[in-house]
Amino acid sequence: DEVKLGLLNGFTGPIESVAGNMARASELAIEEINASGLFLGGRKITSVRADSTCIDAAVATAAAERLVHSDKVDVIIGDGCSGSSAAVLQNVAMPNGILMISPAATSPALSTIPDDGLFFRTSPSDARQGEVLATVMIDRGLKEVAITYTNTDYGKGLSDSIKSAFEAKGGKVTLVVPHEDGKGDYSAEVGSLASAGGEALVIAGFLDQGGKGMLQGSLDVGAFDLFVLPDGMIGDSLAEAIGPALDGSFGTTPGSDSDGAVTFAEVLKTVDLVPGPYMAEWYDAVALAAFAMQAAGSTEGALVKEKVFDVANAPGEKIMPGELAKGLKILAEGGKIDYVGASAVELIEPGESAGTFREIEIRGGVTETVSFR
Amino acid sequence: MIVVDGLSKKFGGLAALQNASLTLETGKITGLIGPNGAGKTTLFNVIAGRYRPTSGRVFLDGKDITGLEPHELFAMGLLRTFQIAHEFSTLTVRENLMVVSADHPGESLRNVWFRPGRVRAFDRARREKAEEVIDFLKLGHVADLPAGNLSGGQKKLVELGRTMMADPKIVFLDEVGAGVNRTLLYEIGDAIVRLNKERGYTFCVIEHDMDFIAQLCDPVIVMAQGQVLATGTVDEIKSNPEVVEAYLGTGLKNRVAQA
Amino acid sequence: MTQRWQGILMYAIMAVMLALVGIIQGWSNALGILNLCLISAIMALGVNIQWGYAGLLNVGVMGFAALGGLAVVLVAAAPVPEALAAGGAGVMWAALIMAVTVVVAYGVWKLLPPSTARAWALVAVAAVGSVVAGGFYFPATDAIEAVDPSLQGYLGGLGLPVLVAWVVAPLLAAAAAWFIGKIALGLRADYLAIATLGISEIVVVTIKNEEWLTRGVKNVVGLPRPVPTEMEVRVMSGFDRLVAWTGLSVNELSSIVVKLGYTALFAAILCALLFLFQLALHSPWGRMMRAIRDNEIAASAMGKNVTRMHLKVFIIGSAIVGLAGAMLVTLDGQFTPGGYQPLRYTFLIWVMVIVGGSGNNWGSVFGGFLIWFCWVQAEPVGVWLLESATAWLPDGSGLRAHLLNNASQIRLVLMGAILLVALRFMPRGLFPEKTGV
Amino acid sequence: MENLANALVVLSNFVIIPALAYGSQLALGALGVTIIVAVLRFSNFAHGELMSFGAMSAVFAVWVLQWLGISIAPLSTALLALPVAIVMTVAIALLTDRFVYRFYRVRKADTVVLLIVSIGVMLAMAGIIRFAIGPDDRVFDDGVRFIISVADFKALTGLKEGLAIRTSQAITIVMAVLCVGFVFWLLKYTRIGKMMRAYSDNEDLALLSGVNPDQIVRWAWVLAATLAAIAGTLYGLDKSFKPIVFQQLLLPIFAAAIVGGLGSPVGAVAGGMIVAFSEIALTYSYKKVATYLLPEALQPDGMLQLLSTNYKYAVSFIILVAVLLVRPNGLFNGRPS
Amino acid sequence: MTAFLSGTNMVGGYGVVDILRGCTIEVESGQVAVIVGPNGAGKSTGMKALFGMLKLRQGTVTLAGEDITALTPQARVAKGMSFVPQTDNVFASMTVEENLEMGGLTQREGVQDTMAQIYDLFPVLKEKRYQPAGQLSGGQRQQVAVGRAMMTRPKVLMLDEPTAGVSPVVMDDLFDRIIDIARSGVAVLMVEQNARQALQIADRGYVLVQGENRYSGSGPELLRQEDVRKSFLGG
Ligand SMILES: Nc1ncnc2c1ncn2[C@@H]1O[C@H](COP(=O)(O)OP(=O)(O)OP(=O)(O)O)[C@@H](O)[C@H]1O
Ligand SMILES: Nc1ncnc2c1ncn2[C@@H]1O[C@H](COP(=O)(O)OP(=O)(O)OP(=O)(O)O)[C@@H](O)[C@H]1O
Ligand SMILES: [Mg+2]
Ligand SMILES: [Mg+2]
Repeated sequence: DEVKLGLLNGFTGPIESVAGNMARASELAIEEINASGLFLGGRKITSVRADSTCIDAAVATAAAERLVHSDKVDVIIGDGCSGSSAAVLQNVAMPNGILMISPAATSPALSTIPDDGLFFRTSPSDARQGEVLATVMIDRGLKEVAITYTNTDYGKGLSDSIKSAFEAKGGKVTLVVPHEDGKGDYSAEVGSLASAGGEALVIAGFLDQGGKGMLQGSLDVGAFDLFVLPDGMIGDSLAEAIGPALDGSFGTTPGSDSDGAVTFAEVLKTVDLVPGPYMAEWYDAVALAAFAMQAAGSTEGALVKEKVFDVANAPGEKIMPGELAKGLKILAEGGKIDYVGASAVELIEPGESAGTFREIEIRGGVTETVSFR
Repeated sequence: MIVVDGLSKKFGGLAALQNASLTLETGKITGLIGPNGAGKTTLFNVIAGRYRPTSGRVFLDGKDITGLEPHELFAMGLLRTFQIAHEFSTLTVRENLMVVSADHPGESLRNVWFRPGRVRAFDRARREKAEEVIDFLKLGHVADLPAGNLSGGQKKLVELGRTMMADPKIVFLDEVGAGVNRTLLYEIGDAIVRLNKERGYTFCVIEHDMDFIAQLCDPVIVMAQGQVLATGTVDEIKSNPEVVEAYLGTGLKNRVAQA
Repeated sequence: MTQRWQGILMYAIMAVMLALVGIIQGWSNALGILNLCLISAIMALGVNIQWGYAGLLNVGVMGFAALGGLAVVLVAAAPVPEALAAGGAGVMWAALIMAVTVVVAYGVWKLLPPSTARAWALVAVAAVGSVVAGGFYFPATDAIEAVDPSLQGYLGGLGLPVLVAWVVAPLLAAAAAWFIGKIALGLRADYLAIATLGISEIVVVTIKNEEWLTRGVKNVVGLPRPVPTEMEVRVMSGFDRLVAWTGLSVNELSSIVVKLGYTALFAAILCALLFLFQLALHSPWGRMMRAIRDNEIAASAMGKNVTRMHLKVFIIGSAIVGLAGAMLVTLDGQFTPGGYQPLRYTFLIWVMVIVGGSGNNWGSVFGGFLIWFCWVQAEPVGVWLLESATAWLPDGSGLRAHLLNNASQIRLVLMGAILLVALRFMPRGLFPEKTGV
Repeated sequence: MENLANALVVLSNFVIIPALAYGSQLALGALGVTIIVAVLRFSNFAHGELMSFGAMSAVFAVWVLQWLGISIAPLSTALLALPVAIVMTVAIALLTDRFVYRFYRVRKADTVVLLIVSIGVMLAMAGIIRFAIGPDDRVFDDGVRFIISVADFKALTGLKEGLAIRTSQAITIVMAVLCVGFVFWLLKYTRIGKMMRAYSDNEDLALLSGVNPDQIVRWAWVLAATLAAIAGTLYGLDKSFKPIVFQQLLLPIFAAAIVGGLGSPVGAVAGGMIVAFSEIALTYSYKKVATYLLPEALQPDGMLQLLSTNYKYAVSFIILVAVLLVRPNGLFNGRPS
Repeated sequence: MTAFLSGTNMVGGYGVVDILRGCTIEVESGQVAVIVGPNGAGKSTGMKALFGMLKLRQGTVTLAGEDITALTPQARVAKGMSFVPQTDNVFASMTVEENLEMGGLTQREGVQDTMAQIYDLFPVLKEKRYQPAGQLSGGQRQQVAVGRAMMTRPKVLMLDEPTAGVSPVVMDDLFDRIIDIARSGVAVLMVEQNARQALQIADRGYVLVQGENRYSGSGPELLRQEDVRKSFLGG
C-alpha cells in the first residue's frame, strides 16, 4: 500500500537540461522518507515522473490526467512552469480534488487563480524577489542597470518587478531586453544592452540556458563585468563554467539564516549532485506534501490541504533538510513542526512561499552568503 | 483575328523574339514553321499569356490582349497546347478532359455544397462530351489510367483532346504531331479541317512534318531567329530558297547515295 | 473495396486503443486524449485541404493556430476597463493613423508612375505615418501594460461567450491568410514553405511581445468555458443517480461528463467539416484542385485562375486551422503564447497529414487521432519499455540510473520510430489518396 | 580621429565580429542542408540533429583524450577530436541512409514524404543523443579562449573601447571559408560534383549516363555529415554543447540556405551572413556609435535602434520573405524550378 | 547465332498488366533497326526493357551473346550501351556542355574530340554550350539528348524518337549521321514516328502493336507493304 507522488516537470523541451536534476532532488526527499520508515505508519512513497514539456498546456494536462487516473497519484508535485501549472490546476487538480504543490511556478497570476485551496508553491512569487533584489542593488550603490530576462512568464514577471522596485527606489534602468532560451546566438541582445550601458546587468534567466549565454556573451565582448543574479542564475556550475570573471557579481536566492541551504548541499553531495536552480524547492515540495499527509493521517486531498500551513509555519520544531525522519516522528507523536527545509519554507496566503532570501556574492569562484533579507 | 505587332521577348541577353509581326486570319488554319529555336513556341507563350513580352502588342479582334493571364485568355476563347506535354498526371485521361470547361458550376464550392443537383447535371454533360473525344482519339482503353502513366504520344493526344473539350475561338497547336503516329496524325488533320470548316475555329499550327502542314495550312508563316522570314502558301514556301536553306533542307544525302 | 475495409479496420483499431486507455488508465483520461485527437484531426484536415488538394506547402500552421487562440482571448477574456481607459484611446488613434497612412500610401502608389520618386514618396509616407502613430502607440501601450502588470496589464477581451470566438477565430485566421497569401502564394512550393514558416514565427513573436493586446508570455489564464464546470455538474439534478448507476467516483464522473461535453462540440464540428470537404473532394471542384496541383501551367492555360484558387484554398485551410487553434485554447482554458513551437504546432500536424495520407480527408483525420495518441502515450509506454528493458541491471547501476533519468526523452525516439515505421509500410500514408475516378 | 577609431571598434566588437562568426556558423550548417537538397532533393530537417550528433561525438572524444592526457594546448582538444567526430557522424549518416532514406529513394517517393521522414529521423536522433549524453549543458572548450580580449586590446591601442576576438570565432570563420570553397569547387568542377548535379537533376538519365547512384548518394552524405560534424563541433566550442540548441538553430540555418538559394554553396554563405548581419545589425542600438561620431549638440536621446531585439527572430524571416519576393529562387539562384 | 543485341520473347509491364507480350527485337552491329507502331504500342517500354529499366517477367536480353537480363542500367552502360529516352532526356539545370560531358562519363579519353564532332553535327549546340539545357527550345533539347548519347561512343545506340520536334534539315542531318555511326560498326536501334524516313534507312524494321511483333522485315520491305503503310505510316 504505497502513497504515490506525481513529479510533473518539463523533462523534454526548453527546461529539459535542468528538469532532471529537479526531479532528482524530489526523489532524494522520497528516499529519505522511505528510509525512515515512519511515514503514515510505515507506508512507502513512490513517485512517477511525467513530462509536461513546460510549454504545451495540452500535453501537460494529458500527462497530469494520466498521473491522476492511471497512476493514481495522491499529490502532484509540479509543474515546473507557470503556464502549464495553471492549466493542470484548473483542468486536472481541481476537478479531481488532488493536492498540487508547485516548486517552481513563480508567476504572480497563480496567487489569485481559483484553486479550491488545493494549490501551494514552495517558491515565492516573483513580485517578492524583485523587491529584495532591488534593495540589494541600491544598498550596494548601483544607480544604473540594464536588465535582460528569459522571455517566459517567469522572466517577464521577475524583470517587471525588479524594474519597478528599482525605479521606485530611485535607480535607473537603462534598457530591458528579453532573450529566448535555447537559441543559437545572443550577440544582438548583448550589443543593445552594451549600447544602453549601465553599471551592471541583471539577468533574470537560467544559468544553463539563455541566461548563461547572455552572461558569457557580455563578458566576452566586455559589455558588462558586474552581474546581478536572481535565483534562476545561482548554482555552482555557473561560476565553474565562467571562471574568475564572475567574481564580485551578486544576487539573491530563497533561503533563511537557518542553514538549510548548506545542509541541503551536503545532502546532495552524498549522491554526487551540486545545487542548481530550484532543486531546493523541489525537495521541499515533497517534504511538505509528506508532512501534511502525515499530519492529516491521510492522503485525501481535501484533508491534506488543511494541514499544509500547519507543517510549514511556526509554531513547532524547526526541521532542516536531511531531518525529514525527525519531522515525521514528531508529527506521528502528535507534535508540531515548522518545516524550514532547503529553501526556508514559510507559507503565506494563498499558499505560497513568503520568500526570505539569501544575498550571495561570488568570491573566488564560490558562491558565498553575504546576508539574509 | 489575332494581330501580333512588333513583338519582342528577351531572355537575359538572348532575344527569342525580335520585333515579330504577323496576322492570323479568322477562320483560317495558319501554319507556323521554322528551324529549332526560331521562337515559335515563345511566340505562342507570349500570345497565350505565359510570358510577358519585352515589347510589342497582341490584339484579338482589335482588342489589346497583351499581358492578360492565360485563364483570362481562355475565357475569351483562346486555347493552346504544349510542345512538351503538360498533362495532369494524377488525373485520369477522362478527368484530364473533363477539367476543361469555362464555366463549370461545380468548380465553385458554393454550388457544390448548396446546388448539388445542378452540378451533377452539368458534369454529366461534360462526361458525355469527354467520351466523344476519347473515342475520336482512340484513347478508350486508357481512359481510366492516370495520365502520367501514358506513353509519350498518348500524352500529346490528351493535350489535343483538351482543346477539343472547350468551345474555343482560336486554337494554338504546338507540335501536336511530334511523337504521334502518322496515321492518327493525318486523321487528326482531317478533324482539324472539319472543326475549322464546320465550327469556324481558327487554328495556328506549329509542326515540323511538312506533309501535315501541306494537308491543312493556308497560309504558312516561316519564322527564323525570332522574326518572320516569309509568308505564303505551302507551295510558295517550299520553293522559297531561303526557307529551303534555313529549314527544309534538300533531303537525305545518304539515302540518295543508297538508292 | 478492400481499401475501404482496411480503413474501417484502422478506425476500429484506433477506437479499441482509446477504449484500452479508458479501461487501463481511466475513462476521463481516455476522453481527454480523445478531445485532443479531435482537435488535432480538425487541424490536420485544414492542412490537408491546403496540401492534399492544392499542393500548397503551408508550414506556418503554428501561426494560424496562435491567431485562433488569440481570438479566444480577444473575444472571451474579461475586459479590463482600467486598461481601456488608460490606453484604449491612444491605441485607437494609432490604428486610425496607420490606416490613413496605408490609404495614402496606396494613393501614392496608384497616382504616381513607377519611379524612384514614387519609392521615396512611399518610404516618406510610411515613415511619417509610423512616427506619428508611434507617438500615440507607445505611451498608450505603456500605460496599458502598467495597469496591474502582474495580473492584467493588457486590454482584455470583450467578455463574450467563448463560442463566439469559434466564429471569430476562423475569420481572423482567414484575414491573416488572405494577407499572407497575397504576398507569398506566388512562390515556388518549397520556398512557400519557408516563407510561411517564417511568417508564422513572426506572428508568434508579435503575439509574445505585444503585451498590451495579448498579455504576451505572461499568459492569459482562466478563460471561460463553453461547458459547465465539474462543480456545476456535481450539483446538477440526477447526477447522484448517475453516480450510483455507473459506480464511478463523483470526481471522475463529473470530469467525464464535462469532457463529454467538449467531445460533443468537437465531434460535431469535425463531422460537419469532414462532410463538407468529402463532398468538395469528390466534386468537380476537387478535380480542378487536383489538376492545379498536378500542373499549374496547364491548369492556367485551361482557364483556371490558379492564383485565385490557391488563395481561396489557403484561406479556407488556414481558417480551419485557426478554428482548431481556438478550440484548443478553449479546452486548455488558457492562452500560452510561449507554447507555440513549430515542432508541436507545425511539424506534428504535418506528420499527421502525411502519415494519414495526404489528399485523403479520412486519412488526415485518422492521422490526427493516431499521432496525437502516440504523442501523449509515447512517454508512459517509453518509460515502461525502458524500465522493463533495464530491469535486469542491478539496482544501483549507473547505466540504469542514467537511462531512467533521461527516460522522458524516449518519447522522441518512439515518435520518430512510429513515424518511420508507418511510412515504411505505407509510404503514401495509411489512407493513400485515391487516384482515378 | 580617435572618436572615429572608437566608433569603429565598437561597431566591430558588437556587430561585425559577432555577425561574422554567427554567420559562419549558420553558413556551415546551411552548406550541409544545401548539399542534401542539391543532390537528394529534399530538405533534411534532421540536419540539426546531425550537427548535434557531431558535437556530441566530439565531446566524447574530448573526454577520452583528456583522460588519456593528450592535448594540443593552447588550442582546444576539440580540434583533435574533430576527425573522430567526423567519422562517427559520417557513419551515422550512412546508416540512416541505408536503413531509412534509401527505401523512399528507391521507390521515388515525393520530396515531402522524404521531408517528413527526415522529421522522423530528427525525432529519433534527438532522443538517442539525449539518451547518450543527457540533455544538459556541457562546456568542452579547454583551449585559449581569446586571440585578443577586450582588456588586451585596450592596453594595446590605448583606445577607450575594446574589441575581442575569440579563438573559436576565428576558427569558425576560417573553416567556413575553406568548406565553402571546397564544396563549390567540388560541385562545379570535379567529375563527382557534376555527377551529383546530374543525379539530382534527372535520376533516370543519370543512370543512363553510367552514374552509380549509390556512390553519389554516399558522397552526398559523407559531405553533409562532415560539414555537420564540423559545424556542430565548432558551434559547441564557441558556445557550449546542449542538444536542444540544435533544434532551434535549424530554422535560421534553413533561412540562410534559402535566402542564398537552395543548392548553391556560395549562396549558403551569403545567406548565413545576411541572416546573421540582419539579425544583429538591424537590432543593434547605435547609440554608442553615435556618441563617438556626432558632436555634443546632436547627441541622441533614444537608443537609435531600428528594431527592438524582441523582434530579432522575425528579422531574419522578414528578410527571407523579402528576398524571395524579389528573387524567387534565392540570391544565388539555386535549383531552377 | 543471335544478333548482337537481342531481346527475345520479352514479357513485362509497369504493374499488373503486361505491356510487352512476347515481342522480340534484334539488331546487328553496323546496322540500323527501327521500331514503329501506334501510340501506346509498347515501343518505349520495349526500349526500356532492353536497357534494364523495367523488370521482365519472361524473356531474355543478350548482348554479344552474353545474357544481360539481370544487369542494372549502369552496368549496361559500362558494356557499351547507350540510350536516349523519349521524354526527360536532358539534364535541365546543367549547361549543354555539361550535358555532353555527362555522356562522356564512362569515357576516359577523347572526350574533347567526340564533343567537337557533336558540335559539328549540331552547330546550334555550340552556340548554346553554356546555356542550361532546360532553357532550350524543344528541338534543341532533342539534339542535346542525342548528342549526350553519342558521347559515350557506344557499341549499341538506342534512340527513342530522336527526331520528334526536330526541324527537317536537322532531321536529315541526324539520319545521315546515324547511318554513319552504324557504318562504323555500331548497332543502332530506334523508335520513330517519322516512320517513312526512318524505314528508308533501316536494315531491319519492326511494327509493334499491343506489345507484339505485328510485322517485321527490312525497312524498304515494310515500306512496300500496303497495309503497314496505311495503318501505321499514314498512307
Ligand atoms: N525560358 C527560357 N530561358 C532562356 N532562353 C529561352 C527560354 N525559352 C526559350 N529560350 C530560347 O529562345 C529561343 C527560341 O525558343 P523557342 O522555344 O521559341 O523555339 P521554337 O521555335 O519553338 O523551336 P522548336 O522548333 O525547337 O520547338 C531558343 O534559342 C531558346 O534557347
Ligand atoms: N510509367 C508507366 N506506368 C504505367 N503504365 C505505363 C507507364 N508508361 C507507359 N505505360 C503504358 O504502357 C503502354 C505502352 O507505353 P509505351 O510508352 O511503351 O508506348 P509507345 O509505344 O512508346 O507509344 P508512343 O509512340 O506514344 O511513345 C501505354 O498504354 C501506357 O499507358
Ligand atoms: Mg517549340
Ligand atoms: Mg514511346
